[in-house]
Amino acid sequence: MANHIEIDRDRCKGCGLCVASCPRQIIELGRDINAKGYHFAVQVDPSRCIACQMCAVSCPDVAITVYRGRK
Amino acid sequence: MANHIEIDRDRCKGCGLCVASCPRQIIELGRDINAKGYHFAVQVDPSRCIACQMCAVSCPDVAITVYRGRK
Amino acid sequence: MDANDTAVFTYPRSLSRTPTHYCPGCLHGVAHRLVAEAIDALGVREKTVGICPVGCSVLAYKYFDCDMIEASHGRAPAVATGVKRARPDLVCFTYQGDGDLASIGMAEIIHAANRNEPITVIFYNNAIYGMTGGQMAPTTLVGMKTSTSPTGRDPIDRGAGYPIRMVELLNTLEGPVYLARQSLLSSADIFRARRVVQRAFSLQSKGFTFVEFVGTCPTNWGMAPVEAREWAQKRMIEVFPIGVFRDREAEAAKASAAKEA
Amino acid sequence: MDANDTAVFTYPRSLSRTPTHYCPGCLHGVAHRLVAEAIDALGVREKTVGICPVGCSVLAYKYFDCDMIEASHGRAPAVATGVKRARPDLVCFTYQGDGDLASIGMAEIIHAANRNEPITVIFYNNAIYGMTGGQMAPTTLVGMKTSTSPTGRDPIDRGAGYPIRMVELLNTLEGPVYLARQSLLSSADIFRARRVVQRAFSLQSKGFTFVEFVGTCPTNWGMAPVEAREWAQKRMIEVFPIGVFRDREAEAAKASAAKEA
Amino acid sequence: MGEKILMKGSEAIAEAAVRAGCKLFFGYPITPQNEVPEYMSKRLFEVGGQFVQAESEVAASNMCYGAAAVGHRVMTSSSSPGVTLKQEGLSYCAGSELPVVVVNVMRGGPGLGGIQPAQSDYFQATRPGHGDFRYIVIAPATIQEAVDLMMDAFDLADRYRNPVMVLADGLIGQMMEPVVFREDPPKEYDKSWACTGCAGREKNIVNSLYLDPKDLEDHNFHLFRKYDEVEKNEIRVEEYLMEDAEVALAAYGTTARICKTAIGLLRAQGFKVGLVRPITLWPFPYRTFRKVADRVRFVLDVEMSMGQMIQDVRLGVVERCPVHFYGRVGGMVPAPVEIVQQVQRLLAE
Amino acid sequence: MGEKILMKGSEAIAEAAVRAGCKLFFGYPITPQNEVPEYMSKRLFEVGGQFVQAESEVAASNMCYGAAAVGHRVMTSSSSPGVTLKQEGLSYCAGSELPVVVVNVMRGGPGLGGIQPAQSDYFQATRPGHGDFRYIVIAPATIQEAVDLMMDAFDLADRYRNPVMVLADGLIGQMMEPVVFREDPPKEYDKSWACTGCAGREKNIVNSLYLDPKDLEDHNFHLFRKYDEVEKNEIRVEEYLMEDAEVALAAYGTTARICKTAIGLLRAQGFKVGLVRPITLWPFPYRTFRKVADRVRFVLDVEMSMGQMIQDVRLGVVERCPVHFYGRVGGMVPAPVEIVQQVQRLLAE
Amino acid sequence: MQYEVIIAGFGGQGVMLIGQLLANAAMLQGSKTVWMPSYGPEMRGGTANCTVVVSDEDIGSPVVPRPGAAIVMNLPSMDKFEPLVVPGGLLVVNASLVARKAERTDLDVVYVECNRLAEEQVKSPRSANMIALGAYIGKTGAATPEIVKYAMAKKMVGKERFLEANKAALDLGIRLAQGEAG
Amino acid sequence: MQYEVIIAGFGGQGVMLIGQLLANAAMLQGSKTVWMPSYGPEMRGGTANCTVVVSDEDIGSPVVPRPGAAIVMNLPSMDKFEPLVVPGGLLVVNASLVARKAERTDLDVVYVECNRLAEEQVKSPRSANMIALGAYIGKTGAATPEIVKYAMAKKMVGKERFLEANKAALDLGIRLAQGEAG
Ligand SMILES: Cc1ncc(C[n+]2csc(CCOP(=O)(O)OP(=O)(O)O)c2C)c(N)n1
Ligand SMILES: Cc1ncc(C[n+]2csc(CCOP(=O)(O)OP(=O)(O)O)c2C)c(N)n1
Ligand code: SF4
Ligand code: SF4
Ligand code: SF4
Ligand code: SF4
Ligand code: SF4
Ligand code: SF4
Ligand SMILES: [Mg+2]
Ligand SMILES: [Mg+2]
Repeated sequence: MANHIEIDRDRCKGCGLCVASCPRQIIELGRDINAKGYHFAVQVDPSRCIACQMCAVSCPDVAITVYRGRK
Repeated sequence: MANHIEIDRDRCKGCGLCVASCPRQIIELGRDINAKGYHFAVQVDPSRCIACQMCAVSCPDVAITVYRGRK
Repeated sequence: MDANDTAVFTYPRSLSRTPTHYCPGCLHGVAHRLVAEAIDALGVREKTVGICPVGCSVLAYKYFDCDMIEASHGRAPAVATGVKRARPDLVCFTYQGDGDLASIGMAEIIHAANRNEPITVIFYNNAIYGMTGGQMAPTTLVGMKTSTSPTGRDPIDRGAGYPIRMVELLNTLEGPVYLARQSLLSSADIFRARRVVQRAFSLQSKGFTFVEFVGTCPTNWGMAPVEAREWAQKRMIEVFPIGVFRDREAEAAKASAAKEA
Repeated sequence: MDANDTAVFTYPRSLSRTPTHYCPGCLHGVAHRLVAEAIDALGVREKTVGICPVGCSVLAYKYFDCDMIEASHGRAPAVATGVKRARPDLVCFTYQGDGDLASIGMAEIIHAANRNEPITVIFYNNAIYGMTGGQMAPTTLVGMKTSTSPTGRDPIDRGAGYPIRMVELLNTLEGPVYLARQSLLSSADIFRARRVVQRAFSLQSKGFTFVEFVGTCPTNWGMAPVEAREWAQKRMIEVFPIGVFRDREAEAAKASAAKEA
Repeated sequence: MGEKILMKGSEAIAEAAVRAGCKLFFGYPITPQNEVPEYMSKRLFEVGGQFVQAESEVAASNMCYGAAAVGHRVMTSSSSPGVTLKQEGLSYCAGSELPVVVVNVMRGGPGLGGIQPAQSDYFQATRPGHGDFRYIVIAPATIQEAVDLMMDAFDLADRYRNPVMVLADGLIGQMMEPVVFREDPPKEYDKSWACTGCAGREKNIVNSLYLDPKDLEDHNFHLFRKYDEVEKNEIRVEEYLMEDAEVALAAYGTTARICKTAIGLLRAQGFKVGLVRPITLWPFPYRTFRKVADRVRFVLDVEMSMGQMIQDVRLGVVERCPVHFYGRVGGMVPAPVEIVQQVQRLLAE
Repeated sequence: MGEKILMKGSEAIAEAAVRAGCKLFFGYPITPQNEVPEYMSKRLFEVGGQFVQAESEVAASNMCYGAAAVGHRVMTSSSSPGVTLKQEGLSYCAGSELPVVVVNVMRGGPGLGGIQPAQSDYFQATRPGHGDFRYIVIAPATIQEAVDLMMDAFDLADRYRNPVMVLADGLIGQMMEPVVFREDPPKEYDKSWACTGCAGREKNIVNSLYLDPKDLEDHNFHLFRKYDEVEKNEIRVEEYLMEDAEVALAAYGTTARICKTAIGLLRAQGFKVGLVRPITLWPFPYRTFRKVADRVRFVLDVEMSMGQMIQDVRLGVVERCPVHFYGRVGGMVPAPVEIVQQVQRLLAE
Repeated sequence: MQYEVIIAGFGGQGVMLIGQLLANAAMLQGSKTVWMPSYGPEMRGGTANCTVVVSDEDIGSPVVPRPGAAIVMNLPSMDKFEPLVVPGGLLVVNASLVARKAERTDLDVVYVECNRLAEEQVKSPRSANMIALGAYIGKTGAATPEIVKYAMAKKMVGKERFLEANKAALDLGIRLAQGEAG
Repeated sequence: MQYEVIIAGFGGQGVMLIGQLLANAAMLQGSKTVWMPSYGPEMRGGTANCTVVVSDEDIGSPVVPRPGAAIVMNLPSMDKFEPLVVPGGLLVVNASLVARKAERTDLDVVYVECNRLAEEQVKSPRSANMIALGAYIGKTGAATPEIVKYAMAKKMVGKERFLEANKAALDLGIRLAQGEAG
């Protein structure tokens, strides 16, 4: 499949650093809140993801896994 | 009178630093010992003294006073 | 998802799965991950002993998945000295905040560096005492308001001192093998920081290695995490410049290459 | 003697007449005298408070003829901070040995310097713990034998560290106003040192001033006083170079002169 | 008398110091007393004083040493592990006879322990450090008392030229109560011994070193003559509902308040229980306990510790009656009902 | 049994540690125990160990914490003011349950005090620091005993995972006596808790922090159950000529030896005097004193302090007989004849 | 007479503040009072609570394991403090954030949708806490509305525009508690 | 039987050493023994002294305020310790450096010109202390000459050329004390 990320919603604290770090601007803080009460991040348009890991490295809570799709 | 130094024999600890410092080499450690048991320093040839204070500044026990004679 | 997709960024083995108590957006988490990645990269998790400080990272013993020792405030380098003198075969790192390392622990860090203890020191500089609620740190910028510098850190009228640059200070010592400062303030910086931490760990057997991270404390700075990162980029980096200040091995390699040439 | 002869070198007013307990040829005595001369030169004896350390100069409170405080080991700069914060109008100096200032007191000296406390620190570096009988100091030279480095200070195989250069270390801080190192190892050096000490005291109102003296410890070095002086000249000065490392006032004066020109 | 205001314990303590004429504060952050340095960092510059966030507790106590040596009122505050680090500096203050006020807002230990209220520094407060010396130790139970005792602390320190430790706990530090500050101006004390520059007099020396053992022994004797004076003049203790009491609780600080509530509950049930509350922990009111011991069935000592003050209680009671112990530790605060049950159990035995 | 050799106390203590398998020493110079680090700086490298002259006592105690945390036998030594500075680090050792041996060669205080022998650290040895904890405290009276107790100290530390303090004084540190070292190899203890790398097991954590007060309370309870064990198993006390004694002297360490000489003189005059010498100061032999108190006319407690152990003596005796005190301080060592006169005077009263 | 109340909620909900207001009011009306925060680990986030005791007599224990009343501003606080209130005691529940009903039947329970009402009726979302405080004093009379308002005014010097909203919120809470509004 | 001796002199005179030799010898001959130095302020110079106790039984106090004997190698030591020796005790005086005679009449006093004899007779100026030690054991029998020599040999491994001189000095001291030489 294609490049994409997975965000562990329960680890996410909704800090928004991944949002600010994504060069494709395809991460947003969602409307829903997780068990800890945070608006967790979601990847809104995986198709544009380039698997650059910018989001993942900037996440203090190591909530993001990045996958590179097979061409 | 002439340049000369005075050594407070009871302050002197016979360390020899003044001896080593005098450019005219006119200070020696004497044979006698003072109250504390040290061979105190003596100026052996005041007439050659140039009142340069080399001895006095190097004395850790501030045992030396230096006089400049009137010409 | 496709089972054939390769995970190119995954959770490090040496980081435990326990969620941290850090505030949202606090870069302690990033620093932790980088350390864990370095341990993984070198494959030394099972012979690593980490030492955590007193500060927000006091609970780091929960977060690293290797043997951990909780040190008293500021004394982690002394504790690490004890560890490595007893067991030189172990890999040992300390993780310390700026209050811990640069205020109360100043003597310990300088002397461990001077003895060239073979340890890796990870120094998280957020210019404030996070854990105790935002008091002034030795690295607090001039003019920065904290709960004990309510009018802004004032070195002139209140004698509150200037931000202390630890890497530069340690760089006057003969001991250390590796001294670097890196920022955690953007993804690009973090990629660089990753290499720096790994370099530090890989040189540990040669002696004292030290990495300062310029981080943030969104909570006590009273800023949102993204804002904190930007503020730090604008204000902290000019006071705490980034770079590898010393790499004795690289210098030696260069020197011997030059000789051969 | 002739009553008309002028005494060109006399006993300083600020030094008490009590003979010291120092060993013959120990340069603590010279350092004391220089401090007393500086106090005399500035005419501040009656508003000076001196702080002595724990070390051979622990009894310095007997030797200076001004108000004196005996500090705990290494903490004289903190004590001086207390003094000057309470009474900024007083002149305050600390007198410290290398074990006191550079080992146990490392944090205190660095932070006092960084806060730019308006004090004058006189640092007597004899590369050894004199008072306790000749143990290794932070300033002990590599290879130098002491009672706790019986095979010579060995930074490589025994991790005993390298001589720490305090002036250079403090010179990385923004705070200090004046930083200098001078030798007491010859009369010419002492004449120079006299000027340096006076300069330090005269700049005290501007902030932190620091003078390191390269001295001796004939007793624990196992040398005659003259020999000790020569040895130090040969061996210590290359490790502890002489000079005025910082003089903020002179720099400022130069800068404004340059501007005017 | 001033206005009544609602204040947090830590801030009230700080303000009381300022009103007692203390213009110098040297401290290092530690929970649960951060409000003291924070308050001082604002307040002292307003009154022309100085606040220094020291590099460590060790430095802070030595800064106090310096400021006290020049004759100024000075204080520091900390919490348990930080106080341990101050012990060497404070021992110098005692040895050099310098007045310093130290606030210890205790938390649980040992080691890093926790940050919740505790009373497990009783030993290090009443039997401190190396060498023979004492702090005067006072233990407030309310914010108003903390304020009053702070102001007294400076007087005691100056009068006896000795460190005074105000032993509080996290609860006293963190809670708010209405307080009124005394308006009397700070008393003046002779400080001709201070190092203020030797203009017009012989030089002064502040020192704790006595190389000749005979001199040091004499100095120790001198200190203990002074301590005898303190013991004679300064013991403070509250006896609460002790007139008819058949059981005495022994407790200080916050724990004493909890005991009072427990006593209310017990008396409502018809049990005649009272409280002996040492206000000065050193000097300790041994005599009060001795006197009480003859009248009660037993003493129940209640502490937020594994049992520290109880040693002094026992030394006072000397088995004139049984002394029992009830302690919660590590930040656990005993509930009144626990004490009630404890008393009931002991009475039933 | 090895050869008998004449050794200085400090050096014998150091050598005993080496023979007990201690390969790590972290210390900072201070009179009168400099021979300990000096000896170790030579000796430890011979046996493949490590000696570090720490930058301070604070650092030294934390280096011990680190070495103990990885499961190695480790020691430090100092004298009174230096021990005060070690208290925070040692409190962490106790909180984290780390075995460390600490030698305190006491000198007079407070503050810088002097460098002559004293026993005025009894309080800070038996009631140390912040939080509720104890050191096991042992007090040798001869060099041979110092050697034996040093070797035991490492076993006690390992067995109970707790710091052990060897409380000596300048005399024990400086004098020479013949000693024989035991030849039995160091015992092995389970150290599976140590931080040695987590190969093949879950990670280990060495820690004294418990943020939840209930956890910290449980930890304290755990520590005190351990201390109860120590009190049950490890009390050591010498009763010297107590069978027929009408007067008991109470003293430890050097002072106890001086008392023995005094007892010889007194017995020569027909006075039936004996000695109770606590060897462990914590746990303290309260029971022995209680038992003795019923048989003697009085107890005379003799210390090189203003009276510290006497509190424990009183807690043991609980007024079953009078407890008197004779103390010299600041480095003054009582002469046997002073004690003789004291006893005679008290008997005449 | 002695009133004890535990006030609990998320960090930002202003529970500490209304506790202090209550204590201040109590002081101003001549009662004895204690405000006691729970202070958590030295780090941020999570829940916060404080205890306020108001009494005619000197107050002994500032710690009240079983208070006469609780104001719970969120679900975790409800879970934690509902069981602790003394039988017959009062429970003020912020129904905006606490979805469930009280399990105990021996309590006087007042449900107030503090957040919704603050937003909709008071037009001041941050005044939710004041509505809860109003409900508490309306029910108990631990302090009079006038004195609480006076205490508010003293505390909020410089923030007068919030003051009016807060007063309105307080009144609303009182009315709700007294069954006059909904 | 218990022997106590205080040995005192200048720093460099080797008084500590002969004390240790005596204690070593005592140990080797099976006696109990204690050697105790006086350690001065943490600094150099001045006088030094040590106490040695040799006994058949366990030794109590290592501090002996009034010893059975004293060896005084210089005048300050003579001044200090002459008054302290018990009546009937022994005083060994280094007459080379102590110009005066003992004031007490209740002591057994032996004057030995240790420095002169060491230089002139033993041809080893540094052996003056051994002459004094010889005089002491010659008088008291606290240790036998053979054992002291054996202790010397053990202590001076590597310095054999001094050993012979020291032995000779010891013997000389013994003979002098026993009145056989002078
Ligand atoms: C001896 C001692 N002093 C003070 C404290 C209180 N304390 C805990 S953390 C801390 C400072 C933390 O600041 P920093 O090291 O910068 O770490 P951060 O929380 O910012 O990561 C202090 C002063 C303590 N626990 N022990
Ligand atoms: C807390 C403490 N630690 C150790 C000592 C012992 N001590 C006394 S002086 C000294 C070192 C002195 O060396 P230095 O400062 O170099 O002074 P010097 O004697 O060489 O002039 C030490 C370690 C002490 N008195 N207090
Ligand atoms: S991997 Fe890169 S592109 Fe994909 S979501 Fe993360 S930051 Fe954006
Ligand atoms: S950076 Fe991590 S914690 Fe922050 S919002 Fe993104 S996924 Fe969540
Ligand atoms: S003044 Fe100069 S010339 Fe005269 S004695 Fe001194 S050093 Fe020599
Ligand atoms: S320098 Fe001074 S002490 Fe030394 S020999 Fe000369 S006069 Fe004497
Ligand atoms: S207080 Fe600051 S440093 Fe601590 S966890 Fe929160 S953001 Fe991070
Ligand atoms: S020991 Fe050394 S430093 Fe001390 S007085 Fe003697 S020579 Fe000077
Ligand atoms: Mg920080
Ligand atoms: Mg030195």
